[in-house]
Amino acid sequence: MSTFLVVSALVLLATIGAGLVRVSRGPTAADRMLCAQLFGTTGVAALLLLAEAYDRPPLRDVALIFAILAALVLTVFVKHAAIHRHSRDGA
Amino acid sequence: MVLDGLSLLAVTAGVLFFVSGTLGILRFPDVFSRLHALTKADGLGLGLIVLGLALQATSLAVIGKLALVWIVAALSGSTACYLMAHFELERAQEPHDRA
Amino acid sequence: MIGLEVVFDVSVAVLLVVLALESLYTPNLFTSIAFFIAFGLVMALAWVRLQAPDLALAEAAVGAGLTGVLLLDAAREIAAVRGVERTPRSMVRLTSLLVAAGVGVALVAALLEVPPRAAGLAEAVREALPLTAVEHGVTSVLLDFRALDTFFETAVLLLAVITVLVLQAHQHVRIIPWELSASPVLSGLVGLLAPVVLVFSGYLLWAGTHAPGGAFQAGVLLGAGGILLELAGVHTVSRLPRRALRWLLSLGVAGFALLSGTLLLAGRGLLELPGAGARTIVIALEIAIAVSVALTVVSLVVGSNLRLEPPEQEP
Amino acid sequence: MDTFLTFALTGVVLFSLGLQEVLARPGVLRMLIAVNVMGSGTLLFFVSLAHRHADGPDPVPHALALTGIVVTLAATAAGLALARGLHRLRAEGSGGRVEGGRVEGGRSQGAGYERGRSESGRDEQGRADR
Repeated sequence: MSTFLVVSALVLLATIGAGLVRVSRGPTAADRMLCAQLFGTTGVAALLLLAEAYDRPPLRDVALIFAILAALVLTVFVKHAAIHRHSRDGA
Repeated sequence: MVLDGLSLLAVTAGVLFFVSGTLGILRFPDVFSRLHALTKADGLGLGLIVLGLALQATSLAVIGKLALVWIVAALSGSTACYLMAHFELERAQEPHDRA
Repeated sequence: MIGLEVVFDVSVAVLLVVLALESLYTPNLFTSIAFFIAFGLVMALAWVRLQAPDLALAEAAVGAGLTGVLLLDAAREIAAVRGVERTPRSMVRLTSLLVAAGVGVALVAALLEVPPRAAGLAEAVREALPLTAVEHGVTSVLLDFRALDTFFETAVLLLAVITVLVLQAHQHVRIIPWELSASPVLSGLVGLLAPVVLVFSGYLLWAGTHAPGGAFQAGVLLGAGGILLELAGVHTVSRLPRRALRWLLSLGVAGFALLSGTLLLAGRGLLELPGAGARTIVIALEIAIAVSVALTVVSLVVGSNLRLEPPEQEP
Repeated sequence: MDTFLTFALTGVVLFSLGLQEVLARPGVLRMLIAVNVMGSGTLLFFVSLAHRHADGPDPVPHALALTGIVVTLAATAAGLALARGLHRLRAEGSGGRVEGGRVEGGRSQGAGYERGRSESGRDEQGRADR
């Protein structure tokens, strides 16, 4: 069972690698940031799998932090973009 | 044994959803469909993996934490999707003179 | 047959190097920041592989989250976002390449000298652990064996936050409102997440006594929660009276200073914890550190953007 | 190749990459990213050294690396605050334009950002998408 879980985590790692193509290609800023978010969700899943496979409960805490911080980064990104637009419109 | 099989099935399905989500962001033509592919497929994928792992869990506390992780990830994922789509939509409606 | 572990390690290592290369050499600064955030996420996986869950917890919050937030925020303001950034002259580039390659080769040479197996201090820590106030190795190193390091770390944090706040106090330019223009969806998310963050950072603080977790991880997470609140327009830290903020920011340093002063007066060594009550002292210190780390994190991120006047309306 | 060697080598590579960029790049933000990469490399090297035992890793480097992560965050924040302060001062002092083309735009902070963007024809914020 644990081998299966580790292999699953490896596949998820591979999808992160593939997603990098979209980050570098863009073309929109949303694409890039969203991929960072995607890595968050995928990372959460991989961590949960590893926590079970290696029997390391603290990794579930790491996964929870990933999920919370992904929300923060994305929010700051959107704010950054929104303010940028405001300053352009206001000027 | 049945539980093991179910859990195997759920985790496999979850991983497949992640793979299809990544295929979506690589292949889909515009940012909205990519957003859609990414957040929906990954949300479901994570849900299935959490389900599969919960079937393996030995204590209620572990199940609780798995559920919490899933709820937080689903909340932040869907909010992120909404904010991004909103942001892109507004941008698309702007006059294009500066582009 | 190559072991699964090796495949995993090498995948993580390759991803790290690729992400570092991309974030360093992508011409577009914004893309570079996106890559840097992904780099932080993969760093957390590397810590997991190195069996350092404490570091994975901290990295997930700091490397993958807060540093990215800081960079995004600064990139918004500083004009050198793209184009205007000069590419280095070829002479400079060549020299830097040579220097970096030389350092790299020297480090690899040194690495080959390192014995592949070593005792380190793991045994010593395990033996001494029953003598300390807590049951988790990393926490006991931080707050017992090497409490002096942690003392100075809190001082460094205080110094950094003073730098940020002083710089902010001398700005006379228009400060851009920091929070997102009211979005019901975002406020909803924050409303749901804030209690989770609060409870979870309390849990991490408590867990630190016997498992991975502790004051720094809890503080950083609590700070992230505070930033989320500020973003949603719920002003907690930025509404604190200045005097209270100052005290709370220095709570960690003050705790350590008070403790070491008391211990010295009592005729003990510097930060040599008494046997009885050591656990209470360590937990009190942890709480003090967590509070000041959390406020430091919020001030570092929001402080550069704090409004000097009462909130002005968005145009 | 065990875990120790893999990550120690990765640490060396990250450190060298970051160092090269720190030495070569003129931009402040890039430099701070590079310093962060260097720092990650250092900590990776250091913590992988702790992973050389049969029975569990050494907690002392873990504690020191934890300190390192938090201090790096603080240093990055202070560096960024200084960079932003410098940027504002330059923007104020020059009333808009500064030699070297580093700072453009006057007191309104959005302006410099915006102008920098339209000058370089890169695809930032997805111009190329349309």
